[in-house]
Amino acid sequence: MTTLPSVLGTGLIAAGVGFLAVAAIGFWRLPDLLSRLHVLTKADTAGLSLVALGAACLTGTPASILPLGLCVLLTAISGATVGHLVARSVTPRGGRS
Amino acid sequence: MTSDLVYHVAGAGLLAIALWRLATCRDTLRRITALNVLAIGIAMVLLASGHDPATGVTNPVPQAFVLTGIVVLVAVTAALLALAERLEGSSDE
Amino acid sequence: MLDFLAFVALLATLAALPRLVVGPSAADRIIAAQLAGTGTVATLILLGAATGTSALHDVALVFAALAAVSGLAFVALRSPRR
Amino acid sequence: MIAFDLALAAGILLCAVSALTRRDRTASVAAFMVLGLLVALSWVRLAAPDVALAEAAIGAGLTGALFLRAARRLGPLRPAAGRTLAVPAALVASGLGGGLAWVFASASPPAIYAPLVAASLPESGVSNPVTAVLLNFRAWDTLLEIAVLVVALLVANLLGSRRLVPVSLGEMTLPFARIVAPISILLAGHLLWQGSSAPGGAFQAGAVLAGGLLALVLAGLAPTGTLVVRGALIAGLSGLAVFLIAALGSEALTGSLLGYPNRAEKVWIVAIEAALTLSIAATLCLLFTGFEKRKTS
Repeated sequence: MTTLPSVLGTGLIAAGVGFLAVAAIGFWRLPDLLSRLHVLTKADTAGLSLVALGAACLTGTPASILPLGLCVLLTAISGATVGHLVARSVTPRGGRS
Repeated sequence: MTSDLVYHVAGAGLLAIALWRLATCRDTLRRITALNVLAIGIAMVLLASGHDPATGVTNPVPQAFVLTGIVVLVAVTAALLALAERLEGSSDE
Repeated sequence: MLDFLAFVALLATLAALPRLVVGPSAADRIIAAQLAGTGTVATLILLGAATGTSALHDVALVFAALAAVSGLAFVALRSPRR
Repeated sequence: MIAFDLALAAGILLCAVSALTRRDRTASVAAFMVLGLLVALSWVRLAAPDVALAEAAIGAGLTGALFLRAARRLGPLRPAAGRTLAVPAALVASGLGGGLAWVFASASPPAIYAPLVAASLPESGVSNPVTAVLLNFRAWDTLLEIAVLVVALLVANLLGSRRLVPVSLGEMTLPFARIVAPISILLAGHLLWQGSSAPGGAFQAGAVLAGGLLALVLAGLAPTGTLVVRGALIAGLSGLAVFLIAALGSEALTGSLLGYPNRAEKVWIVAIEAALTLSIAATLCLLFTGFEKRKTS
């Protein structure tokens, strides 16, 4: 049971969940919207990537690695796009130019 | 058994909250939201009662009902929202 | 162990709720919903790993693919020319 | 896992309460969106992955966008007058809820359907019991459900809901659209194809496809001209037409309505599901974007 991939996978998942928890705390503590956007685009993406990597280590079949990789890719892109658009929509100039 | 009970109670709670807000709210959008919450509560009670904790399998018939319900609900919600927007527009003019 | 980690991930998801309720601006609330979406994807992956059901990967994938739609809707409907 | 269930149930109830009591429209809509996420998790815990897929596709994409549009168009919440009914309504509602919880918790449900479905699964042509129920054993219900979708589409059309005029959101959305839209189309195809043997099927695939299209429309990258709207309307109506033709065809071939010919059940089911996927996607998209181009003041 305590083979290398399972230990590695659990460790990666624990690190990822830690990132998610830190992101949640940061989202609550950070003072304004633009700094809170960092949580969505960076800490959360890092946490999800680590979780997915760990889950891929645990299962280790190609059929599960593909959806996990796609999950990470899609959430990273969505987070970045939405973060950018929201930031642009709240800046005074409306982000034009 | 206990895990099912949690969802039974949660579904009944959703139902109660939604019914209460449906009865007391005058705002259209709030009422449509309450209708959606009501549907979620009913679906939760249905699925929790169809879940067999011994085998860990859920009865496919309520699953099919709930699935149908979700799709019908989103269509009805969209039609109701269109109606609400139209009413709002006509009362303002 | 994985059960516990899934529980922590769920708690991290729920931690977006207070910001959603009090968050001063509308954008804060939408970002909180986005954050909860990412947390849900992580929770689904962990539940799938804990119970060994690969069907959950599809659910997580659907969430990940459509995560941006509501955020996009918020920005697109807010922009001055609608 | 009982702690997980308790936390999830508490979160669901909290979300429902804040969705129904917050005075800020965006807060209410955002809480409802998170409610959809958490409810999908609870469907997973209740071993209903088919339902979770549909809830994920519709809750994550469509409902939030629909409510945001309505909140935008309806304006802020007006202060309501009169609270006289609040106490009796609360009493009646909590009585009903409590009674329901007690009845369902104390009654043991009769296990009639699950063994029946399991016993006749080989005859249905598919191995996913939910798809078998939806498109073979109770295909009538599904036919009527598609009719409800068509009625909703016609109601929205008659009301002349304003068409959404897309604005370009800038270059940052291009990589997003280039990656997300193709992946959601592939995902829809995957869900449609695996629906006969694993969780998935026409509704989930249609909702995912609609979400992907909606992302394109919102980013201002999809055409929304009059011709496109008409084409989508025809696509939305075609699902019911294909289903009806299949019903009549199976009546002519086997003598029973929607009783598919022996050993060709899977072909019939997958063909109907493919038509339904396109029609559901078109219907849901149209319900969001609206039909009529009217000057917005």
